[in-house]
Amino acid sequence: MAFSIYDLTSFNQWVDKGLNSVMSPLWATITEMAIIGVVFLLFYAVVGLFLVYAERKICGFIQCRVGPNRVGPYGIFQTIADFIKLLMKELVPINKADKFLFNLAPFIIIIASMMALAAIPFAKGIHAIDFNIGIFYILAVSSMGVIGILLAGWSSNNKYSLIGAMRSGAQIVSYELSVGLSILTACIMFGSLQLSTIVESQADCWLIFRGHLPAFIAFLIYMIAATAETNRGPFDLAEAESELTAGFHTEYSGIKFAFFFLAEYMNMFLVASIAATIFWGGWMPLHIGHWTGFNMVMDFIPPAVWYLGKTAVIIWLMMWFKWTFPRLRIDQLLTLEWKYLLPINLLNILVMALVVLMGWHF
Amino acid sequence: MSNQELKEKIQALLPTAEFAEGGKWLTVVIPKEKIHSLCKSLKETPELAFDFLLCESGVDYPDKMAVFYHLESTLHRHMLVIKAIIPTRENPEIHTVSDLYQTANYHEREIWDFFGINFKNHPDMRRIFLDEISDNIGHPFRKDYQDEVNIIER
Amino acid sequence: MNVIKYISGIFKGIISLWKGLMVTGYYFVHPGEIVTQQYPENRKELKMFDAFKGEVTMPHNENNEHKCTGCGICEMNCPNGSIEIISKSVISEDGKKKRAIDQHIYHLDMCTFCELCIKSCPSKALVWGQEFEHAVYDRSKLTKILNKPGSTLMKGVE
Amino acid sequence: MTEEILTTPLEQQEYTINMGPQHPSTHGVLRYVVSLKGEIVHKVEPHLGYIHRGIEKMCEKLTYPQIIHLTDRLDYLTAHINNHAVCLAVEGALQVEVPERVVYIRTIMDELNRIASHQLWWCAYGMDLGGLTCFFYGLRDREKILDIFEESCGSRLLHSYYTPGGLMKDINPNFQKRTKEFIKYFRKKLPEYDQLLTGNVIFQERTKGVGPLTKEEAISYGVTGPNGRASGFSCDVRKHHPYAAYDKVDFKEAFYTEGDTFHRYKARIDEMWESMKIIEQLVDNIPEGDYSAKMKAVIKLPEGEYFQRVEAAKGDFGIFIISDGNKTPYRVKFRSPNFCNLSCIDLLSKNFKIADLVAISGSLDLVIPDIDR
Repeated sequence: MAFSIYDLTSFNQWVDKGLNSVMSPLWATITEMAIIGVVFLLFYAVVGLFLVYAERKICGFIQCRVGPNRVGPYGIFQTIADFIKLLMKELVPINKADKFLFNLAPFIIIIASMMALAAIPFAKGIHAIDFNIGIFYILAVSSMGVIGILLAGWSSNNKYSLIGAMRSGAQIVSYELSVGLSILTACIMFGSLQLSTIVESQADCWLIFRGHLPAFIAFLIYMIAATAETNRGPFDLAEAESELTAGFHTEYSGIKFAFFFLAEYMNMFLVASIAATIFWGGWMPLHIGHWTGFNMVMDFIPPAVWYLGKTAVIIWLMMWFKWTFPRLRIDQLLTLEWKYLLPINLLNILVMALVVLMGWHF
Repeated sequence: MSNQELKEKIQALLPTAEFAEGGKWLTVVIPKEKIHSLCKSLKETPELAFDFLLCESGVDYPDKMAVFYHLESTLHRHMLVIKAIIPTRENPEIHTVSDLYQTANYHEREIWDFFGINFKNHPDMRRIFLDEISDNIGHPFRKDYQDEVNIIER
Repeated sequence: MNVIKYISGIFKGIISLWKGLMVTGYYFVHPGEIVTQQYPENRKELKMFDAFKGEVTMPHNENNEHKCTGCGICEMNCPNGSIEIISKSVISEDGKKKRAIDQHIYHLDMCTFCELCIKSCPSKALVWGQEFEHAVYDRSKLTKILNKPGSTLMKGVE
Repeated sequence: MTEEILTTPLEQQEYTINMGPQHPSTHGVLRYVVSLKGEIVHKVEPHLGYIHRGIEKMCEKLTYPQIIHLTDRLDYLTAHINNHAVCLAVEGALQVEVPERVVYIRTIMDELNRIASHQLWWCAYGMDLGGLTCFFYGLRDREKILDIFEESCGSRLLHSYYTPGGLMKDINPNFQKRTKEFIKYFRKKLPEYDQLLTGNVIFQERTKGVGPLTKEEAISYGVTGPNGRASGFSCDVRKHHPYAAYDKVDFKEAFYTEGDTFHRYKARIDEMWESMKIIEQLVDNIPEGDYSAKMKAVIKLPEGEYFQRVEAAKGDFGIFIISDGNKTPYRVKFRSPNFCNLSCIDLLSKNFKIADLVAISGSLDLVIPDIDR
């Protein structure tokens, strides 16, 4: 296939061989893990900073203003300046807080989002670990974040934080269902939970085109549920600025707050990249039927660009939602999940199974 | 209803009432004991139907205190001013109208806060603005109120 | 019936959300609609309206003369004591003793820009200045003396 | 206290939170002490007085023209209308005939100010409900009105533009042109408000049926302005006790009977349309003439009591002056609409959720300096 020019598998194997030839296999594995860890940390920081900047610019344009434009050209260093500010800020100690849990909470949140990153295929060959149950792993790990939120709310010894955390608990636990079911709809089509297989099987046609109506509905539901799961947009009840001042992270300051902040954007990135991987074909270029010339041109765009581009579009969608809609109330949030998304989702799975069974897809 | 007609109606309700005219609305001057019964009958008489208490304000005169009630009828659109005289400035007391007009609840708390007029039978007679400060700061809108620090005479 | 209501509810909801998205989407793709001003950069072009109430000033002409007679009407009219007038007596040309202004002290930090001093001035000695960048590090800098040192009363103003 | 917590069963305990004095949705320094049961509001108790400045007491030491700049600072969003009340009270007491030009300009300015106030309310309300973009759209359009004010009055918020007898200075020659431009602009932008917020299904779900107020309750609690009219309480002072040029213009009272949060919202949106209609009828017909009647240098009101009502953006604003014949009033009382509107907050938000409390208190359009005076 044409995109083999961008295949990095051989490069990975070459690195692996090189390391194994100079040291024992155990040390080689440890070195590899360390390299991957450093790369992911860097990636995490860069993506987090970029997304904060992007969000501020996008909401600026939506709101008839220009957004940050003072630090550096077009304000691109604004988030770095903010980050330095957050690093230097005082960590306000809370007297009656449960110190251990209070300090633990931001790490749980940030670790949960980082672990999920491991299973994302960025391009052919750029894949930290290719589980055969990749989707299952991502779902399991990313839902760990709610523990961090609950801990943060509980240990702050603040009434607003507690309400925010409880809201968040109810919200994430119930929206987990919709996320799972909508991904399940897609998995019926693929017959696999392995992310690399899922991407490969979309080589000719992305799922959202291949599975047409049921896939589109599943994508919509996934977007709604995933936005809710990241505590963003119209579903930011856990923070609910105008009701609970800042919800579960009211008492956090400085770098601990930065952790929550970074984790929020990272979760958004994760959710968007899962959507891109499952519904929009991950790093697969856009191919249309037998238009060989067109397909060839598309193949020359590197897979990493495809992947990041798709993720960026989905993130932009989520930001667009956030800056347009008012916030839901907690009972409406649960009504939306249990009375609308869940029944539609179950019906959608049936339709999808029928489509696959009868071969009505492309 | 014109002021003259109102005057006759109210005279029938309360023969001891005095009237002060000259403003655009009729002013009834009554002693403090009559206020609740007058307001009740004003509200309940169908052709008067004063159901809207627009404003309630306390006044500190040199030798007495007074509470002004500005009433409007949302049905007939006529207005009436009641001036209830409290003859003493020491521990003044008057009956509340907050059971007839809910809005009087806050207004009367404000008057208690600033003038020290106590409203009998009020459900919640506390200071409304100055409750956070202290109880012994007195009643600052009285004319004899002294505060060397915050009031600057010019 | 309920099913129809349920489904139409979903579609109506989606349409109403789409309408909102179109409004924000329109502004996102039309950067020409941006209304914010880039303040310190546009300081040169930034011109306040003629009537703008920046601060009270006392215009002086080229001979360092003003119109203030020191009558004290502005001080009397000021609701919060932001004007203080210190007068002195001078001997005029024809040998008479006359009251004149020594210092017209204006406390900008207390001023509420109610315009009563300017409106009540009988000799029109005070006007609004257009200055609006009043931020200083020391509050005492906001106390200004409006008549310039050595200035005298303009001829013909009583 | 601890013992009480330990002995009371958990279901009977109330979870008390302080909303304010520093809280994003109380729009200033208002403090609610909210008793919750889970997310359900059980009791709301407003604590006032954080910015009480004693304006009524200060007025007793000031002359009538000096009072005006203090009324700016009551409901700072409708400075013109508050000034109007004082001017009308003084003019009525002295029986001064103000020039027709002044009457027209005052009416137009009042209506512009009403629109500006409702715009700010709209954007703050959108933000209360979590739609942050509304805030910028509302402020963007409000800037245009503030520019009109600045050109004529010299300031954007606290104008002190009216004096007893007339105006501080004449309007700018551009005033009519700019006002007409603004009306044309805003007629295009107001439907956008509807698309963004009014029609939005989330917004409607959040507001419809929330915090209902019946007509009887509205009258009893003295809830006036758009809040009262949404409940079916016809309380427009401009209609029932016309002042300025309101008897010359044709406009409708924004009127609903449901009385819930959504209709309080709708009433304000309708009022913006009606205000634009009023301005359109007047702006071309401003007569020529003086911008102020001749007044004495020292204004002394004859002995007596004077009450003047005007329709402010938030409701029925009244000023009650008791004069003893001096140049300063003996007693001044401001009947501030927000003070009365606030008093029903406990009634409205009982048994609703904490998010609804934010929606309800936002829909009452409270301005705290007007409550605290």
